[in-house]
Amino acid sequence: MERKSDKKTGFFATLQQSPSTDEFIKGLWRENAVFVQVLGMCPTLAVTNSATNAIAMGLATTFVLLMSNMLVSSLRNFIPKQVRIATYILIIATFVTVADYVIQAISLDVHKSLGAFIALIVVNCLILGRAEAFASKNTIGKSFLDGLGMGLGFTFALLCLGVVREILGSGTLFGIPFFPANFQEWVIMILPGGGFFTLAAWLLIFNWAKQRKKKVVQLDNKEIAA
Amino acid sequence: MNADSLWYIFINASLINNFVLAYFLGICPFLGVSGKLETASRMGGAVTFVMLISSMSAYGIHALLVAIDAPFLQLISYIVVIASTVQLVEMFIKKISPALFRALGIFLPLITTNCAILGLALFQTSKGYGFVQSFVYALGAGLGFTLALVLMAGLREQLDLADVPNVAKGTAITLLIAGILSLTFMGFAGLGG
Amino acid sequence: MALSLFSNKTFKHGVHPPETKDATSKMPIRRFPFAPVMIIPLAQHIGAPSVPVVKEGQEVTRGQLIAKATGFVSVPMHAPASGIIRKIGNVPHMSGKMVPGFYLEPFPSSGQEVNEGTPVNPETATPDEIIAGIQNAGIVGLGGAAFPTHVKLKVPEGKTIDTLIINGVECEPYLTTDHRVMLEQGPDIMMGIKYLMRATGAEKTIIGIEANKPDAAEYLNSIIPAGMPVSVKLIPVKYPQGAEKMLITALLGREVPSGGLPIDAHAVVVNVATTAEIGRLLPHGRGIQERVITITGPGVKKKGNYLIPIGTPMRFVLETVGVEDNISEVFLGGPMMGPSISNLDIPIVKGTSGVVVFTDNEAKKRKEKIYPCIKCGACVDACPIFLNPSKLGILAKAEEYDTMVGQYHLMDCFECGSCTYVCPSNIPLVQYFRMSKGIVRKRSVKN
Amino acid sequence: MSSLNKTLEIKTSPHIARGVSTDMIMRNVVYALIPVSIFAVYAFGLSALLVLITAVVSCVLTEHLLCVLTHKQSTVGDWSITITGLLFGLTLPPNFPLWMVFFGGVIAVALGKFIFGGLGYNTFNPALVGRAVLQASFPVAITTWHPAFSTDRFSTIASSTLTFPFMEPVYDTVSGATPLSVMKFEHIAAKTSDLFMGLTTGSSGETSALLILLGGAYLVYRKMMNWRIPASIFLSVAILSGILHTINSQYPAPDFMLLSGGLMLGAVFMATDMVASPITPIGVWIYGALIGTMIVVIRVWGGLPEGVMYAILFANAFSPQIDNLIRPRVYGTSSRWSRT
Amino acid sequence: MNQTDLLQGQKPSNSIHMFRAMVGIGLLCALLIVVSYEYTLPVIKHNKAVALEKAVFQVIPGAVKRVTYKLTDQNTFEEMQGEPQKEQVVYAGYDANNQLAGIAVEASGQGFQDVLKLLYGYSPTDQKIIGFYVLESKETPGLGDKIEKDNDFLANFSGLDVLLSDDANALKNPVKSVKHGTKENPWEIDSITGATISSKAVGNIINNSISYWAPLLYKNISTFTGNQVSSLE
Amino acid sequence: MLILTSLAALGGLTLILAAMLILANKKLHVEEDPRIDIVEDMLPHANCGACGFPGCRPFAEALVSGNALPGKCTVSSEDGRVQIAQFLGVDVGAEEKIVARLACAGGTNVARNRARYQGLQTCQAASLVSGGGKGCFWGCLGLGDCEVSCDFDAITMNPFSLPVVNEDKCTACGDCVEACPKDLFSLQAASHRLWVACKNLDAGDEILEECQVACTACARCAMDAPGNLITMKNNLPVVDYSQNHATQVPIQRCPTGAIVWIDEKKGVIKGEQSKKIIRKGERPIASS
Ligand SMILES: Cc1cc2nc3c(=O)[nH]c(=O)nc-3n(C[C@H](O)[C@H](O)[C@H](O)COP(=O)(O)O)c2cc1C
Ligand SMILES: Cc1cc2nc3c(=O)[nH]c(=O)nc-3n(C[C@H](O)[C@H](O)[C@H](O)COP(=O)(O)O)c2cc1C
Ligand SMILES: Cc1cc2nc3c(=O)[nH]c(=O)nc-3n(C[C@H](O)[C@H](O)[C@H](O)COP(=O)(O)O)c2cc1C
Ligand SMILES: Cc1cc2nc3c(=O)[nH]c(=O)nc-3n(C[C@H](O)[C@H](O)[C@H](O)CO)c2cc1C
Ligand code: SF4
Ligand code: SF4
Ligand code: SF4
Ligand code: SF4
Ligand code: FES
Repeated sequence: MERKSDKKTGFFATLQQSPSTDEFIKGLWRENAVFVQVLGMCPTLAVTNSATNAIAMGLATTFVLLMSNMLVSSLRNFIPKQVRIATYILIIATFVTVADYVIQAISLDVHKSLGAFIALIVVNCLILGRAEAFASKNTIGKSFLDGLGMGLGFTFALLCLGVVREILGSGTLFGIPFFPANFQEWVIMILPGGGFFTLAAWLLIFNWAKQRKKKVVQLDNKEIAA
Repeated sequence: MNADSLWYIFINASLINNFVLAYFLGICPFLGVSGKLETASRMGGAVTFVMLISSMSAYGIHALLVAIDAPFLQLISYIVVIASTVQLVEMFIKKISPALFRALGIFLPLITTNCAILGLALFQTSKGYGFVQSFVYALGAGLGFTLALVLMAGLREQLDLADVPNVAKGTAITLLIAGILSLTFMGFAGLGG
Repeated sequence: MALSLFSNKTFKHGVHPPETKDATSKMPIRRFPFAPVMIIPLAQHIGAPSVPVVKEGQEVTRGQLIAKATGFVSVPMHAPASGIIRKIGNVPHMSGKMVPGFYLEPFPSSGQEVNEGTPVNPETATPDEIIAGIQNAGIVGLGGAAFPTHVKLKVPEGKTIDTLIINGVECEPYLTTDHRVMLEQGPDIMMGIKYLMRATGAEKTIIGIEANKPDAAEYLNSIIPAGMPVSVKLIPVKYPQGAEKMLITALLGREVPSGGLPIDAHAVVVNVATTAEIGRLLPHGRGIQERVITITGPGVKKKGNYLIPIGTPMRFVLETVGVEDNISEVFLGGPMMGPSISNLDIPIVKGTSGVVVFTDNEAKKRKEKIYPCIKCGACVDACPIFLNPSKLGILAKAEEYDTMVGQYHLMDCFECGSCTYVCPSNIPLVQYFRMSKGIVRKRSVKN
Repeated sequence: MSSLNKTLEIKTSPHIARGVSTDMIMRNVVYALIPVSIFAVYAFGLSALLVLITAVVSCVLTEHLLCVLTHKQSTVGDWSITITGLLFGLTLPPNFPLWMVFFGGVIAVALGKFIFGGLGYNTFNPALVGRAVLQASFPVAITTWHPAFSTDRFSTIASSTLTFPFMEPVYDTVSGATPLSVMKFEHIAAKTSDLFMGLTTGSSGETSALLILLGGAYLVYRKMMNWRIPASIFLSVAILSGILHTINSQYPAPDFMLLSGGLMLGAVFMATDMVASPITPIGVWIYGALIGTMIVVIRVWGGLPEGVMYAILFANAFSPQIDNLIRPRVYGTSSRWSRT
Repeated sequence: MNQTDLLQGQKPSNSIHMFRAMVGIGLLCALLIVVSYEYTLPVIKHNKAVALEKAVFQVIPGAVKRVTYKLTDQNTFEEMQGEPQKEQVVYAGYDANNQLAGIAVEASGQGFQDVLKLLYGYSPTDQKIIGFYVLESKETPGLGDKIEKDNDFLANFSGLDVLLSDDANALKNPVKSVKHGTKENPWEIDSITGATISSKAVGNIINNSISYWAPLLYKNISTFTGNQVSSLE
Repeated sequence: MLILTSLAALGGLTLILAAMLILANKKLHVEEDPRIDIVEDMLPHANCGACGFPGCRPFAEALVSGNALPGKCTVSSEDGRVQIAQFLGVDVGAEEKIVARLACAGGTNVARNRARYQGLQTCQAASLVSGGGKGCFWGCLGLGDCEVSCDFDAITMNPFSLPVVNEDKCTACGDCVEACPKDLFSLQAASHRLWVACKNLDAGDEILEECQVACTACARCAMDAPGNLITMKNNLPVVDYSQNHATQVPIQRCPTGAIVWIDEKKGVIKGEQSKKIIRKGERPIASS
């Protein structure tokens, strides 16, 4: 039995109904790597002490994700199951190395502040996870969209953290002062503890919103039943 | 104390700059496997073990790469060697102890693709540690990881029986505890300095 | 004199609630009248219920056998009064269940004299004869557990008993039954000890008495027959000293193994009232038909120690002694372990050692607000078994029964209530444990 | 006889209780803290008073609001939050900006207690969680000390105290140095009698060892505190620093170690927070020894002059493990480890 | 759905396929990496050189040109090209007149949180430290990182006395950090309040490093000054 | 040159590793029937034990080894069972629909308490305190242990604190049977529609004082029932479900409505002569 009220309307809903755009949209929000799947936590926490770092890291990850997704997808029939993980890692590591050099060429400063975490994109569970769960089973086109969506979703999540941590921790946003001169920075925000707390706070907010939504839906159902 | 002394390397890797709590390395297994003490301690052991193995492998590979003057292959060869070694270990465990294998479940392959393992290899290289130093560094990092994991597991087991508000259940509360633990470990700063 | 009896040894942990025994400890034992209808459940002991040997409408005389034992772990029932068996059917029981039993209507003029049976000679009887005699007399533990005494006395193959411990501790607040029995039935106790030592082959007997009853200790010490290896020991006042495990530890310094019985520590523990009853009934071959009970508590008008026929309904007991208007709670036994009863049709049974009546005032004084466990450790410091009641309570709330049993020794808890008594957060720990044990037993039966 | 027809109440045994309740214990801890608080105000003046009031108010208010928000009955009545507030205030520098105090109070309750499920479930000492967050957030403010017994302490308020919310505090007076930082950086020990009487500078509540010990003694006497915890902390600190001091007199002596910094307040009032400490007697000794050892290690070799807070938090994190590993031998069983 | 469908993919594939896949992909990856390395290398080298130069010029006021020297086994210095691998190097800075303006030395040691990496400029002629730059630091932001930003602190290094003893084998007065506001001698470093530990660490690192280098550099001063002409174009 | 060395290095590396992995794969491979995983995936993952195995995985193992039939899993949907059966190529093994039934009708509007229970609000705990204080010693305490125990939300407490089983949701896992300290639940074939909703073992009208819907052992149902369909045992009627029991005759003369007909659609039907219950509120606790 299908209820009319289940049908969603609006822009996003239209997008969702087309299968290929859904591959893209889902990563942004519904299956967001950080907030929903809790993957790729290390870079999420480590490099988000400024918004700039967050974006740089997010884009680098998106690049690697996109490229490896496409390569894995195109080679998917060539790779036997037993060596699947090993080869995926090879592929990912390659693109990370490439990204590493590219970033060095663009800006040493950014490279320095991201530190080892560029190299560590290799082991971001998100990338291997997508290669394994999606790209190895889907066409190149779909894998491209999936990678793009997931990557941008990841970037968005990093930005969420980076903005909060930079504003409170350094009193700036993208390096530009955000507060009057003698603002007291919350140093904790750029320390490791602050990373944990900020992410936890975001999760709390999302959980709370989700629970509220559930309640509202339940209320709706009750009304329908009445 | 000398920054290169073994004792300092050990303390630094395990407490002061704990891999999970200060460097944010290996957060995924930290969040995933810290629910039960039993699994956590075994996972800690497994990670320490893999760290030692990969530290040794990385040391060897690094020497090789320096010899053939191909530093750009560092990342890819580290990760491949580590991944394969871990996969070997995984198969080995599956063979000798299916129970252990089942307990660690999907996390054994995750260890391979774990930031802490690769991070260790990269750091030891960039710090220019020798063989013994690398070994001690890996040991410290592994034990520090285990300590964080075990502490977290104890706290989470206790919280399983507590009235944690619904919104905070799951990852959120784990992260909050990790944050507090991370603040706590700041007390070790400067030890041996 | 008293000092020489005093021993400083005791068990570890435990609590010391206010003794509140003064109201009745000086009151001599007095006889009780017969109730118009007596209610006699067939299961007044642990083990198989006895089966009736009389019919509805049959006339019985006091002390006559009315139900016989079924097997070894069972005891017979004797008529507590001369009268007519009105009905054999379901009777209320303090467990809250309806159980098979008799309704006996005493003759209005029923006398107090009792049928005699085959006497057991204390000097010549073999252990088996004594054990059979005790079973025939329908004697069960009068200390509260109501376990058939003869079963305890039967030493299994390969085990030995070296010490007979007579439990005159009476550690529960309010109760003075054993105290009065010791003061008034000294010769019976000595006679009982004689029987018990013969039956068990124990080399010596220790009468354990808490330091708040020096008069009883002095008196018993003074009447020990020459040549009998009996000693009296006064031990510090502490609850639950009367529990047999604790008493064995206090007196002998031994521990009863977990899951084991006192006999595994080469001891047997018998309550003084049980001992007195044995000493009184066996020489005449009689059956037990009455027992000494302390009726007390703020809600009772004529507090005292009474000799009450078994089967007397609680309603009649309370009518006879008179109660205040604002009674709120009646429990059988002491306030630490005694079960509440839900209605007054429940009768006095062999295991009833006291009736305590509380009024609304006590209920009001009790703090009912339950806080979460603050891990203060008071319960850990109180538990004589060295359990962790705090953790057990938290686990029980989360229904982690397997962990409770497997890692926290739930089954070793003997429900003494010390933990609940001290808990500042008012957590009903013992209730949790009883409930959990019930569930665990049910599950293990099922598997 | 009508009273015999009354509906009886039935409840499980025991039918009597010791009569000490949780709120009563908590209230008595507050009593024990009052002399310490009064001395803090006496030594540091109006600023300290404001800090204490703000601390208590922020904690109580947060707890109440959180209960209201989550549709629970307010738990302010059990007094535990008052202790948290008071202790939190007592661990702060007397001239600490009030907005930071308020911020820390909210954190202490929300993050240290409420999120874990409230009273009885907080795995870390809430007051110290609050302080640790402040120390990491505002390290300068929390290590800037106001000298004790300044002459104008009852007439003026330190300029930093009234800093506008979210702004950086400005310090006017010459800041004092705590005996510990003087020790750490200049290797000069303060006079033992001064430390004992509280004539030094430091956090509001930590200076008078005498009053803290009196408060603790009162609680031990009322059996509302586990004396083993301070005992084992004192013992381990004394032994360890004694050994170090004999080896090398550069290291501080035991009496200085015991009486300086937050050790007294921490050992007597904060490590003893029963919720976050182990429950078994042996476990408690180990817990205390862990705290004591860590305090000495941090003070002697660490980068920071003081380590009581970190030591207690670290031991808090350990206490579930201690309880797991240390279990008293159950009566009638032969081994500590026997599991049926 | 039937059994064979589902069980597909569970079948073990043969070894040749696995070899083919792994080695093939390995080669492909190597190719990719090498190509991108080759393409980016010049840019990165240039970036690094610029960054190093910037740092060197910052610690040696007035310098416009940098020459890298490595320490030889005979405790002498010789000019080197390319990137240092294992060698111990110093960077000599020359001013617009091609005069030796100072020598930049890297030093590292334990800070508050982790290893501190510094670059400082040493003038062998004046026997002074003339500049200071933090290459790498994990010190607490807001506290420890003041060693990079605090002007009062940085002012210490625009003329920190590192006079050699008379036999030129050791420092006359060891470099030392003292509490803020108590600096009395030109070889003392005035610490930062609230970051005493980091300040002390800087002092220690510099002291250890300069005690090692100053005698060497001083003795070989001619190598550096003598070079002036040769490296001129 | 650079390209050559690196190709050789990485190629060699991967070659060696591939060799190692392949060798290990052969040597260390653990044989496990891959179908177990697939079947486990098809099960509902409720791990309820209704199938008689400790959880879904052991059941999957049993299914694959042929030691059980898919129908044993009462939780999965018909489609799911068929899917598994097809996959394994076996019979579904139809099971008769079984549900939990409650042998008590003594809600708070008809049955009363003798004493006021205080303490943990669970039936298990209350039953240990003098039986829980309910007037009828056998009856439901109404604290809802069964409701809590049911993982499938099949039990709800009605306004009179009496559990009501939703037969559609009930999977016959038996948790409630285990949970009830008064043993009031039993698993019955859903086709058992003639039902004695009382466990009181006393005979006579006295019990009506405590509960108005109690069975008084008047035996009218046994008399009216065809043949020996119903016999009186221990003062209670017992229906012999092995006989054809599709008759509403026996319930008609029950004076209290203790024996009922549970209709598939209309729910509980009481006999014509049973006393009507009008009270909508709670029956006051006994006192006079
Ligand atoms: C907590 C607890 C307290 C007890 N207190 C007493 C007591 O005070 N006096 C007593 O005779 N028995 C007491 N008992 C019962 C004894 O353990 C033991 O069963 C009894 O002394 C054996 O004698 P009996 O079988 O003759 O009654 C207590 C039991 C428990 C579990
Ligand atoms: C430093 C120190 C202080 C003590 N203070 C107390 C105290 O204040 N109160 C107390 O009851 N016992 C105190 N004791 C312990 C007692 O001497 C005795 O061992 C204890 O009360 C027995 O406890 P238990 O009955 O719980 O085993 C202290 C022991 C030490 C070593
Ligand atoms: C969270 C935190 C971070 C700190 N980070 C540093 C640091 O990076 N560098 C440092 O020298 N001291 C650091 N400290 C140490 C304190 O500020 C220390 O008290 C100070 O260095 C010594 O005090 P003084 O300089 O006022 O004498 C830190 C302290 C805390 C609490
Ligand atoms: C002796 C004692 C010490 C306490 N110390 C603290 C403390 O340091 N911090 C705190 O927040 N609460 C403390 N409490 C109060 C209480 O345990 C605390 O509010 C709970 O941790 C909140 O759940 C203490 C209580 C007692 C009895
Ligand atoms: S009731 Fe059980 S747990 Fe509580 S004190 Fe007694 S034996 Fe220990
Ligand atoms: S006495 Fe009560 S509050 Fe204290 S630890 Fe035990 S259960 Fe918890
Ligand atoms: S568990 Fe039993 S007693 Fe409790 S509510 Fe359910 S049916 Fe009634
Ligand atoms: S608990 Fe009872 S009602 Fe619920 S599904 Fe299981 S058998 Fe059915
Ligand atoms: S991102 Fe680091 S372990 Fe997952």
